[in-house]
Amino acid sequence: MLQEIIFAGFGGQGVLSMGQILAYAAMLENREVSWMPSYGPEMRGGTANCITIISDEVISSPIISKFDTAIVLNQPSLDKFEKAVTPNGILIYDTNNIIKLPTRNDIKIYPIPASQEALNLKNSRVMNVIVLGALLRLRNTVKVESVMSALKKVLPERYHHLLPLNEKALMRGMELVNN
Amino acid sequence: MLQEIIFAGFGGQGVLSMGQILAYAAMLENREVSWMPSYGPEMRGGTANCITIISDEVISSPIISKFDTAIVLNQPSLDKFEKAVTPNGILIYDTNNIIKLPTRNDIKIYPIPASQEALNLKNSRVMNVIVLGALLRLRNTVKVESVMSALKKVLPERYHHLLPLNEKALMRGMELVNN
Amino acid sequence: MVEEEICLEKVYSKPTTLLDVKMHYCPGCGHGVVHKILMEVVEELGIQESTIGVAPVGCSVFAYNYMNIDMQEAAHGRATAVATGIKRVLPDKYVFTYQGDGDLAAIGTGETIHTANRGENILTIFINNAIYGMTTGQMAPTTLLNMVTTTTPFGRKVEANGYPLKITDLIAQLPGAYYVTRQSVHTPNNVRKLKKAIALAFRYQKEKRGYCLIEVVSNCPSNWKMTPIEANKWLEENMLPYYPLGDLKVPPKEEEK
Amino acid sequence: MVEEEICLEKVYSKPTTLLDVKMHYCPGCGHGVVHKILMEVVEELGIQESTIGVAPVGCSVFAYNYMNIDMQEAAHGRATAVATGIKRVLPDKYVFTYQGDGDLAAIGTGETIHTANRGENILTIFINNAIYGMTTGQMAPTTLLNMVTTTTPFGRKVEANGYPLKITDLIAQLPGAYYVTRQSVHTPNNVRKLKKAIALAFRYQKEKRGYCLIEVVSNCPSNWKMTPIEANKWLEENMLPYYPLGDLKVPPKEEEK
Amino acid sequence: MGEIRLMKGNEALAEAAIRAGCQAYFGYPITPQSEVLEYLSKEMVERGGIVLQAESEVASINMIYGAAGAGARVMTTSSSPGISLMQEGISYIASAELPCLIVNVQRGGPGLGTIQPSQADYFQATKGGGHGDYHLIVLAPNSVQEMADFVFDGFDLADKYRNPVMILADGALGQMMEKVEFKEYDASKRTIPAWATTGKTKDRERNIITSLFIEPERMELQNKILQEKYAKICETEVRYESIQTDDADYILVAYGLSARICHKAQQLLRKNGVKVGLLRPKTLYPYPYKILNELADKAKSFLVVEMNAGQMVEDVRLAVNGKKQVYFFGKMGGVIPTPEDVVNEINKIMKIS
Amino acid sequence: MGEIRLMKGNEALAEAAIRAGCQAYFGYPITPQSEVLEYLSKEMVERGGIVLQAESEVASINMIYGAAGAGARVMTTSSSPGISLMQEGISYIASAELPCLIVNVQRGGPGLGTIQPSQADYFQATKGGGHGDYHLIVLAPNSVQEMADFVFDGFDLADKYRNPVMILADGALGQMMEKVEFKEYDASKRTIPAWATTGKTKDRERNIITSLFIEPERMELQNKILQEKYAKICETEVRYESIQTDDADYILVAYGLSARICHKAQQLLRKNGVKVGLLRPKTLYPYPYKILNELADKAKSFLVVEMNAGQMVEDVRLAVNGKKQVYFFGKMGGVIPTPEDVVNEINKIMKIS
Amino acid sequence: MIRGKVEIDIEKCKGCSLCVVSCKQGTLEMSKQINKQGYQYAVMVKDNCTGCENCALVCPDAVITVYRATKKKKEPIAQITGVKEDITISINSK
Amino acid sequence: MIRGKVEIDIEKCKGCSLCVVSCKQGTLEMSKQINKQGYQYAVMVKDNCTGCENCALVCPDAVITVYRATKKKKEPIAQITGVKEDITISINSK
Ligand SMILES: Cc1ncc(C[n+]2csc(CCOP(=O)(O)OP(=O)(O)O)c2C)c(N)n1
Ligand SMILES: Cc1ncc(C[n+]2csc(CCOP(=O)(O)OP(=O)(O)O)c2C)c(N)n1
Ligand code: SF4
Ligand code: SF4
Ligand code: SF4
Ligand code: SF4
Ligand code: SF4
Ligand code: SF4
Ligand SMILES: [Mg+2]
Ligand SMILES: [Mg+2]
Repeated sequence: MLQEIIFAGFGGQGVLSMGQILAYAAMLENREVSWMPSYGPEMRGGTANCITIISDEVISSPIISKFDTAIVLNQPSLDKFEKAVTPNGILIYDTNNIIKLPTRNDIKIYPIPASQEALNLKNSRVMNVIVLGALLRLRNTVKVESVMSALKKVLPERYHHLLPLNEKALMRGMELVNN
Repeated sequence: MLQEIIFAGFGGQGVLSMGQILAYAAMLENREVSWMPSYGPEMRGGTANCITIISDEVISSPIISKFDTAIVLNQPSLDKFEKAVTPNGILIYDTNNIIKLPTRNDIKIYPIPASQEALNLKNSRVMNVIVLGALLRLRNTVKVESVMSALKKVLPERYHHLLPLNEKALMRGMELVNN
Repeated sequence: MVEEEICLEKVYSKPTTLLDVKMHYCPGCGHGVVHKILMEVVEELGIQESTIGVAPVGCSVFAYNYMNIDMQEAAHGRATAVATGIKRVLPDKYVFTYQGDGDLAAIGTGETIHTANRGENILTIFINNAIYGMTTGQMAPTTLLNMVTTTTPFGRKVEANGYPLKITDLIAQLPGAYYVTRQSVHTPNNVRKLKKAIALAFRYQKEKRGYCLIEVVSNCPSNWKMTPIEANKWLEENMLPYYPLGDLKVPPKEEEK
Repeated sequence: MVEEEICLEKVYSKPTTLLDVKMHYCPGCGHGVVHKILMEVVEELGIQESTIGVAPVGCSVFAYNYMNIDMQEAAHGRATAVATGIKRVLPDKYVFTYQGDGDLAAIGTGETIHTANRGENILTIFINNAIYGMTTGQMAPTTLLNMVTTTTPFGRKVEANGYPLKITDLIAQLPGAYYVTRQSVHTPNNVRKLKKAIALAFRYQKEKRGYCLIEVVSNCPSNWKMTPIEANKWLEENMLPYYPLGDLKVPPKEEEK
Repeated sequence: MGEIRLMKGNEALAEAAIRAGCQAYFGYPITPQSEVLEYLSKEMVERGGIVLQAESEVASINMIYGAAGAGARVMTTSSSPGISLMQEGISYIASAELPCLIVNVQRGGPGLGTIQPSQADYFQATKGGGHGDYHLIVLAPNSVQEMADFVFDGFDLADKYRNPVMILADGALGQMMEKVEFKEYDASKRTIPAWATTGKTKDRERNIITSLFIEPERMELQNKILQEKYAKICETEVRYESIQTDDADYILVAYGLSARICHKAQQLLRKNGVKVGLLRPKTLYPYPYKILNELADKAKSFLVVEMNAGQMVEDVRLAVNGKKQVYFFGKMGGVIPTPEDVVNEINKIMKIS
Repeated sequence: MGEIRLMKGNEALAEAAIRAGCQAYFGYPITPQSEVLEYLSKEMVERGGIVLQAESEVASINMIYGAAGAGARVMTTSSSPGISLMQEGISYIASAELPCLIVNVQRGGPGLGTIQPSQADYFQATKGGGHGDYHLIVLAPNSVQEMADFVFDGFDLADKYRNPVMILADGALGQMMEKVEFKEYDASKRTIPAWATTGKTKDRERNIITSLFIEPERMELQNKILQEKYAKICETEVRYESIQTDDADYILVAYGLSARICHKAQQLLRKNGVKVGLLRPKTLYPYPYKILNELADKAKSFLVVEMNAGQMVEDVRLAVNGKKQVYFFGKMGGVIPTPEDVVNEINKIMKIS
Repeated sequence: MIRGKVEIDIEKCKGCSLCVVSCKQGTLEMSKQINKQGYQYAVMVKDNCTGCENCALVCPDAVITVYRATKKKKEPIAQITGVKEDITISINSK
Repeated sequence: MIRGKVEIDIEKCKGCSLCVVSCKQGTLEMSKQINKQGYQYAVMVKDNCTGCENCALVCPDAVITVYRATKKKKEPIAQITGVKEDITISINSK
């Protein structure tokens, strides 16, 4: 099993931690994992991204330019990474503020109203977790329990009261691509 | 023809310029020449030396550790360079303030009272030129005229009135080893 | 026969010396304001053809993407050495450096002091945001006491890191420095004052008066982890008491014409 | 039963902390005097076992051949960085640097300023002889105006080389600097004063007060091309007016016990 | 062994330094390694270590000189331009024989370049970027795990040989997160070296740390001492990983991140029946010349893969010494070659030979 | 050609720089090259040039960057430790492609070392002491005459390729006096390069001097541009002197002062009927690999002589590529080998082979 | 009567709000919309702008252009007086 | 009466003369002789030395040792008073 996933969006949307939690969860499942953030000044002005690779074998390069899965949370990231998805790969995007829709038809595209759903859950910060839920459902990357354990590990103690909310968000994300 | 000469003494005794004038004179005679001063902080505290090499062929290293001729103007230099003279080489030294005399008998040794003679000439600064004269006589290194031309070139215009005195000193040096 | 008519006249717009491209600075960052003002002065003095800028690494390393003048990018801390090289061979051009606090007051301290001491005829614009912006938020020499940065997670402490360095005050002591002033861009009026200061410094450069240094107390919303509005407020309340605005060295009266 | 007897008591001799070897300094060079006085203080305070010296390149780079204490030789200009490294890991030892003007005020300017600004608990002895002695006579940052050196054959000129740099005055401005004074060794009384200053600085170091700097206005007969006596006279007449002797920064009264 | 953690390479390296008993760290921020200073500013300070953000890389390396000379276990880290600034200091440290750990998390050059990963400082690290004849022991990790492991090894080697050790990593290794497990290490067993300047007690002569030997003969002697030490290091400390080289027709040679890419390429090629081996130097100095020379007897040819214009390839050629062809494939300026690139190259080579 | 003069190498170099139209010099004193700065402080200033004693070598090299970027013909000089401090700046200059002349009058290292002559900065000069993939054009004079001649060549090559050029000399060449004759050179023919930052006039886009290429693809492109240039330099600019190599059984390879010593040894050996050739590279980068490789077809073996622990010998081995044995003889730390030493080595080699 | 107005290049606006707080008139506000860069942008919400330039001066992205109303005397472009002879005057106004 | 004297390590003296000019008494002069290093060295030419240390303080080569006359009361090393019984007291003086 090998999954090569890019997460991209504005800084502050939680793209880096999304990738990191996924990597952590996969590690808990004894997989080989690597997580590679974009770094340096190009972060500035808003866009951030990270690559999470999960594999049963040793991972070669943590920096790759084609992905089987792209998760994009804003227009510039959609513009940039739609073309980086390998044929038959999948593209998940948050529908909020997306004007120019993706056009490829050799990949599977999942628009999900994650921002909207996050507002429904009364916490806009769980938007990324909702998207993560969608990913889990679509790719079976890791088990939900692993993600929850990862969250427990990664979140500082003082945020542990948010764990139930995060679980809800994860579930909501899974439902969104169920239909 | 190859002559490898070391000049050594206290700073201020004119050892560097002695070697330089000789090199210049040899250059005027179309020889290959090299002149290499000791340099750096070990100059400090008094001793200075330079190596002049004169040859009909291309000169390899300007820094050598054995010399066919050593010209030493003080005790520390005598102590240091007596042993650096090649067998059958010559050692010329100024007798002033020399307490520990040279001992080797496989080389020719010429003590000359140059400091004393300089006083006689009423200019202690020509001491080095007197020694140079001795060298010329003993080794036929270059012609006296060449040395005089060299002096003319090297000495700044304002010192040219000293040229006759220098010539006298040169002659005196030659006489000193005549007997 | 004389009537009155109302007509909207353009009174302020982006200077033509600033290229019409998006700048990479974070929202609300003082770098953008200073860029603009500097280029306004260059435009108004009509010296675009004879001005050469030097921007070392720091957030403003890309200044050459925005300022429509000849520019050199310099190694970290070496802007004034580079500028010295330029100015010495082109003494009739206007040369300025545009440096951050890390650049000018940490790694570049030696170059800064010696350039000022030589009285090089250049202008330095010194953006003091009390942080390493480019490298995302480490302590700068100008970081205030108790200020939290990524390398002072418990706040800057005197015992470990010493005092915030008022390098501009040191420079003002040097006889080679001719005009030294501290400005800011957090309010419109301060922006106006900065503009005057820059114009003055270029005039002095023309008159070959020596080294001019304009410190701009600025912000770094991203690494201070504040909104731009909060950042400017914090600047006013915390930076300005330690780095008070105003002239530190002005020319003796008789030299002024 | 009580009689009087005259007896010759040894009142002054080379300190045991100074090794009994010939020093390589030129005749009359101030370096020798300062070495001796420094080692006298170390002997008298009984701190030979806990003193570590740092001498960078310069004529005094061979200080470790003379001072009978643990020493590190430092790269040109980096003495205070090296001393910082030592002091941070051995905070209870006495650490001093012994630096020339080229070292401290040219290539080492950044290290000097930042060490002082951090208030490192070390002592710097700064030998200002207005020249690069070791490399045989080039201009130093402290070379006086119009002074002829091998690199200023027409005399130092402001236009080309700027002003003689009073770095000690700059250091005195920094809050991290605790005790800053300018001394000399050209007369016996000045030697006595220097000795007191050094003893004081070591006391402050023990009390962890911060950075102490003692500038010693000194000579370089060889490169000034003077006899030692002429050199000391020239020093008095030319150096001291520009670098006046005395304390530049003393502790606030209440801290003194 | 303890808990498995998910960490950035820079952080794993920093954590390992603390566990290895690093007493003092001096450094200056630069992407992509600032996390080391940042991590230590919190963690090491809390655990009683000394961390100082210096005013420059030049100051850092000279603080290292002082602290190492005073007997402490010390480290500095930087990235390419910063390491260039340290070259004088490194030469001094090597000459004065001070043990310490210097980490270069390389980025793309030359000049200010880019902050993306690179391996273009190989020559600087292995042949001596500073002046004079000296060598660092150079370790090349290829994973976050090795970013941690090599810190322990590095400190020990530094002490063993009184020699500076460099860890030559790259931006990707520094920034990426992977699993890491810290080995048990008893840092308390290290003692202060007898030569350190800790204050001249009555029972010993004064200690002097210097790299100045003004008489050429003494300097020559110092150089001979150094060269003998280097010879011993070359004899004793060569480390490499050899993967399926026994039956290999083609040998890939790569270190660090490139080696991971080559490993992947090797797997792809092996699937297609191409017999490819991988020789991964873990020490770049001393270099595994001997094994490469031996491999040259059996293999058909070599392909060296680097993230630069061709640097280590010279050492491979020196090792192979004309026995077989040595090919090179590289990407420059922060660009990372892909396993597919490498497969293509091998395919090309197969066509030629 | 003019008058023959007796000059120190450092002074001849300085005089040549003035005659070559050097407009600005920035430097810092260090033995054994301070005479350059001292000579220029008088002579060049009197003849209207710009001479500035910088506050450090780091400042010098960055002033060079600025002045070269502004289109001037510029030079700096230093010796080993000072050159180490310039490594960051040199990498920047190479990356930004600024023509300039950098002179290293080497002394014995590593560290503060000694001030006596040495050749131990060969790797630093030729492989890149700074970070990233770059090359200087490296010229190696072996006489005071060449100390002068190579200045003219150096400036011209720098302009031709928009590349920094290094003259790699040593303390002996700098300090010794020999005959020198300055060639006629029309310095006025040089024009200010179009890319220089001299002020953006209306008729052109703004000029930018930079070594920053933040996107790896752009940085890769910059590296490709550089590598293509280097390839061209290697093709076009290799210079060497070949003495009696045609019939030689043994080839001595040496540059600079060592080459003079080898020349003397060659004469001694030839007198004894030993057929010895001498190959003296005048350019160390680009290196004369090709001729050495060709010589390896005929000669029995090679002896490389250097004033270091063995650096250029690697390039000779790369050139010879295993065809023949390559031996090394060196002296370190400021000690100079003698012709007799070299004769002995050849005698030893003759016994083995 | 309009005394001034501003034009904002909303696509280049980074939504920092500094213009809003610098305007003493309260002329500006941040839009609810975001631009292509993802930022809310500044807009004129009142027409009481005095053309004081404050907002433009502090705008880091130099996206504000300011216009100020000037009262110009509307004068004839030329006045011809004292025509004594029979001449032809042609006036070209641009 | 001698008030002080100096001892000079003439082989290490570098002949700088600084001691000579620092001595207010005129006690010192430079010899005509030179030492092995080649320097004329300082010598005491009068016995009016006060032991003021001036010369030694300024000597860069630390070759001067200074002695000063001290008037010591010549006292018996011990005084025994009030001996009442027949005891033996042994005094060891070093
Ligand atoms: C030699 C070197 N060291 C470190 C760096 C990394 N670096 C780049 S910019 C910078 C400091 C930025 O801070 P500042 O100068 O204050 O500018 P700002 O970004 O805050 O405007 C540093 C440390 C570098 N590029 N080169
Ligand atoms: C990096 C470097 N640059 C230059 C030198 C050469 N150098 C040695 S000492 C010195 C300056 C000496 O002057 P100063 O510090 O004033 O000491 P002094 O000899 O006058 O006591 C210089 C430039 C060096 N050793 N290292
Ligand atoms: S990081 Fe700070 S200084 Fe840099 S652009 Fe952003 S706000 Fe401005
Ligand atoms: S050169 Fe000058 S500073 Fe150095 S020892 Fe001689 S007199 Fe003293
Ligand atoms: S110009 Fe003045 S009044 Fe008009 S919007 Fe801007 S700040 Fe407000
Ligand atoms: S100041 Fe400029 S960038 Fe900021 S919100 Fe206003 S218009 Fe936008
Ligand atoms: S101790 Fe005083 S009186 Fe005696 S010789 Fe020295 S200076 Fe003169
Ligand atoms: S001061 Fe010392 S060195 Fe100088 S002359 Fe007197 S005794 Fe000799
Ligand atoms: Mg800053
Ligand atoms: Mg000095």
